[in-house]
Amino acid sequence: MKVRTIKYIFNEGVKNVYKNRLMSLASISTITASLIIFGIFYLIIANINHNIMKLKEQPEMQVFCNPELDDMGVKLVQNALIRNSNIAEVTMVTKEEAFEKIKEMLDEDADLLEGLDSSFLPVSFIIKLKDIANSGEVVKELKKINGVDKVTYPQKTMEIISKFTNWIHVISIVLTAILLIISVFIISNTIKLTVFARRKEISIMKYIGATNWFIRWPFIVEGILIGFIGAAVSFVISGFFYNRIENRFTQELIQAGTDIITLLKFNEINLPMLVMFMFLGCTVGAFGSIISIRRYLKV
Amino acid sequence: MKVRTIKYIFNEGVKNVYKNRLMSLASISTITASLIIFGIFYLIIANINHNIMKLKEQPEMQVFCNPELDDMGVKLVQNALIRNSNIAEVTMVTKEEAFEKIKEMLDEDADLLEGLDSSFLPVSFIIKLKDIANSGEVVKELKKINGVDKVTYPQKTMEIISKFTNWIHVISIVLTAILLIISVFIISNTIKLTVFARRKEISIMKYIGATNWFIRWPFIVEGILIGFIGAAVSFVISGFFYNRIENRFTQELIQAGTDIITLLKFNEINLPMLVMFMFLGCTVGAFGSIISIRRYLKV
Amino acid sequence: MIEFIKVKKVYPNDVVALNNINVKINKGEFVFLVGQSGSGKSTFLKLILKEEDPTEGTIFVNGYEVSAMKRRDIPYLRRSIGVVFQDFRLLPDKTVYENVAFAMRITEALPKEIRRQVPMALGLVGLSRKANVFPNQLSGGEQQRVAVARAIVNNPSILIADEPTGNLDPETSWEIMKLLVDINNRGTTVVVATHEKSIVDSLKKRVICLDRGTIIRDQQKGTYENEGTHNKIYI
Amino acid sequence: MIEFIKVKKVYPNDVVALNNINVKINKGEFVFLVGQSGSGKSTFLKLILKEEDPTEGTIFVNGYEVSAMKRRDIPYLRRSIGVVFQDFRLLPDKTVYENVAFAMRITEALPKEIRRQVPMALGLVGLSRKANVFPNQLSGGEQQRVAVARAIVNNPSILIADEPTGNLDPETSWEIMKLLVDINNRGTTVVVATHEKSIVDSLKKRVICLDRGTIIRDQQKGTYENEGTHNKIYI
Ligand SMILES: Nc1ncnc2c1ncn2[C@@H]1O[C@H](COP(=O)(O)OP(=O)(O)OP(=O)(O)O)[C@@H](O)[C@H]1O
Ligand SMILES: Nc1ncnc2c1ncn2[C@@H]1O[C@H](COP(=O)(O)OP(=O)(O)OP(=O)(O)O)[C@@H](O)[C@H]1O
Ligand SMILES: [Mg+2]
Ligand SMILES: [Mg+2]
Repeated sequence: MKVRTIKYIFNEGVKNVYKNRLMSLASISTITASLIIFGIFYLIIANINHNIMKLKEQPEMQVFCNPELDDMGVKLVQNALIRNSNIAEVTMVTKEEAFEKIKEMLDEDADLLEGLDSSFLPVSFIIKLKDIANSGEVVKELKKINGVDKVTYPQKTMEIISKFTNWIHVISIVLTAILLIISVFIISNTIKLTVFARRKEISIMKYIGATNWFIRWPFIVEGILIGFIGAAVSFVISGFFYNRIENRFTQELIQAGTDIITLLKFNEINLPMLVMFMFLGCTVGAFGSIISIRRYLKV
Repeated sequence: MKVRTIKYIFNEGVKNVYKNRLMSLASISTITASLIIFGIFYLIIANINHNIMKLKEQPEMQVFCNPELDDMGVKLVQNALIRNSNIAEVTMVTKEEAFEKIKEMLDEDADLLEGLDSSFLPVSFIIKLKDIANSGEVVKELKKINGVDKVTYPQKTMEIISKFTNWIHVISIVLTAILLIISVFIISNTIKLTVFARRKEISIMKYIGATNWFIRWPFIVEGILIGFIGAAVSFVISGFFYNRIENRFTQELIQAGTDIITLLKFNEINLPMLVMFMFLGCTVGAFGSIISIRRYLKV
Repeated sequence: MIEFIKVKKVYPNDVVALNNINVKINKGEFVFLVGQSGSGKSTFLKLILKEEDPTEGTIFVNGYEVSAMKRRDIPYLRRSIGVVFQDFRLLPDKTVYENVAFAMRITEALPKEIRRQVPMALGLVGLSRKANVFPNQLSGGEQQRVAVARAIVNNPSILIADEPTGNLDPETSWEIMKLLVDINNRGTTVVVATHEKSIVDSLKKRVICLDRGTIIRDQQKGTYENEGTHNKIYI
Repeated sequence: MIEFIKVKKVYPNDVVALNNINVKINKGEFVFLVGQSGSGKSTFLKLILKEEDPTEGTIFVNGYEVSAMKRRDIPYLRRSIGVVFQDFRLLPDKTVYENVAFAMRITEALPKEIRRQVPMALGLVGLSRKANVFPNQLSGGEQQRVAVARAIVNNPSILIADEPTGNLDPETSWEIMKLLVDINNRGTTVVVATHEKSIVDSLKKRVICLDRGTIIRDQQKGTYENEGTHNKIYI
């Protein structure tokens, strides 16, 4: 193919978007709409996953040292914990702190403890795991450490959270896949209809002696351009609204004084989103054109 | 309009779906696809709301009676609680149960309690609210009851959950609205393209002397039929897959031995969904046709 | 009755298709509209149908003031006029029978009437055997004849034919023209834009000749070309 | 060179459009294809272009065995043939200039060539002034002439014209026919399906007459209708 033909084809594709602007507008806006849906899903799922990751770090294990263990021994246990690769965070609870806690628990009946001091209580460590999925294992390991008396942990809760996050993972992957397929489907359907509306022109070109590729290329350029515009528009719209929502929501959360839930910033996730949008818009635009044209080229 | 014309118009509309089957298929499947997306959202949101409702019932208040209150007094307090319209559930904690609890809390140090019996502890009631939003109020009311010593409740948690559920509510309404708008948009875009592909026929009819309504009606019938089929197909597909997923998920949850999360059965939510699908499919089909045709009737 | 008073038609791209057209075609007349390619014949006919609106001037058709009528009334104007369009304008999704029947359906004609009239009209143009095929399965001339059948099926009070024999052999052309004359004899006003010199010359009907948008000749019992005399008759 | 050997064409709905056609058209010949409406002229031309495939028989065009050629080669066959389609087949989104230029663009012609050839072709059919308008802004005859311009612009080795003057006045028709004769004189094989009796009669070229799908006459220096002699010449 000669350079002048490539130029011509490129020009044609771009011009056609304008010439058939009614259809182009319909396609672009359909692509935009389906990518926005996809984007909404994607953003929700990204945030859910983000918060799930945090949730996974929440439940704590408590490692109790032998009450008779001396400071040296405690230090050794602490070091062992810190070195453990499954553990994200280690916080020490001294004998005194433990005593205060019990006092608090007894509330008005704290006078029961009168005359006692903290020495009968053990030093303990509150531990956050990196991934609660292997909590069972970790417990076994920790119990083997010299000077460790017992390990308490909310087994049930951990199992549930673990299961739960797995499920959310699976669901989010499945949903993303479904949404992807449906978006591709809607976009290619739209392209199919726009090609259909021009089936006669395609056959005329064929009757005059144009090769299939000579006819196809401008449509492909057009498809990519339409897909590109649709992707860009939906990216901008999604980003704009996500930012506003994220701001508002974060503010509310700060007011409520909680950090259980936090939202991702748009710029933490916009790259993969942009890539996906562009991929969906342009690829489906291009291949949708190629496939839709096929049947009308057989003349 | 004469009966024979109505018959003719109806026939035309139905026949056209078949005659333009390539386009009809594209429209139907686009409608199906967008309604499925809408359905996915709707089902997810319905389930989240359902679980949120359950979550709202979770946090408990504890109402402590005066330790010296006699059985009669306790009974009166209990009655007052049960009669309170904001309260969903009342569970009594006897002195003995409270004593056991404290023992458990002290764990290995329970020997501290030796020589004591439960009489120094108060009878208390664990209370679940119908709506945690008005927990503040309820606390005030409860404190006024004769014989009530104090009321404890996780104020912070309740406020957060309340805020949180409100947010989820707002988000789900906004999302549903957005999805609705986008679905309507995609569907009407598709209808627009199919009408566009037949613009020449519309103008021919007009040149021969057909009135606008004579031309419009078959398109409207066609639009409704296509919308109806799309709605029906998407309803069946959504229902089928939802049932499967719901079964599987429920099983998992049972295995995990938790009832924190439960899924709605499809038949608990299928009616509003069907209504919405049909409304979206048929109405948008019909009005999409009317609006898209307009510009081609001006000849 | 068709009347053009000081009609001018300028297309959006500044092409003056008709200029200062004053002409009156009485009920029951048979008129040939002749002139070179691009002289404005089709535009003249489009104005009658309100397919285009005049830039200036007034047009009366069947008592309607076409240039000022309500959009709502256009379909009723068009129904009273049978038209053979230069580009046929058949509905591609309908069979030949249904294409012709469609002109009656829009008037909410009785099914009995339709079943009587449509086969008759197809018979008149010699297409009875093609009733159930689609336009794209017809030859050029056959499509043109379907257009003729559709134009006459409603017994319109005015019949407009734009080049109705352009795709027909002389013999079939003659038959179609005779058909138009027959219809005219039964009282229908007929206006035919045509290039068929031999037919125009032998039928000796009124001839209006357009040249670059103006009427250069309007002759009773006229011929295709101006006769030797060079006596151009202007109205 | 075009050759039909025992060609039969039956359309899917069992219409026999052509039957037992044996004919050879040599390089440089000028052939009129005549016959009643629906006699199979367009079908004959469509077979040459491989727009339709024959049901039986073999067709050779420019050395290709059309009936057995690869799909891939069809565009190259079609480029070597200039065609005026009965229904024009202009691209509605392109201007007159671009419609004509398109036939050259597909051959990846030099821009210089295009800028030279296209205006020339448009000049030959008398449409230089309409170069920048769109087909729907043209009169019927103007559209037809654009189709002619597009057919000749590539200097094809074969020129096929299906009713190229159906929408033209006699004068313009003559000019177009003369143009085709000119092109033929420069070596191009020309096949014209037409109903223009007067033109066929005066040009005295080879005439092939079809009747209901069979060749009933193939005459050198023939006329539109069989002459008084009734000596039908079959090949
Ligand atoms: N829609 C349009 N927009 C712009 N110009 C137009 C349009 N339709 C026709 N014209 C121009 O107006 C002039 C008259 O066109 P018209 O179709 O009336 O000619 P005509 O006499 O019917 O010719 P023919 O015999 O070739 O059909 C021509 O020059 C044509 O190019
Ligand atoms: N695609 C098709 N499907 C079925 N029948 C067809 C098709 N095309 C043409 N025919 C039929 O085949 C016959 C020959 O058609 P063709 O177009 O070759 O005639 P023609 O000689 O060109 O006529 P005209 O002068 O009217 O253009 C006609 O009876 C026509 O109805
Ligand atoms: Mg015209
Ligand atoms: Mg033909």
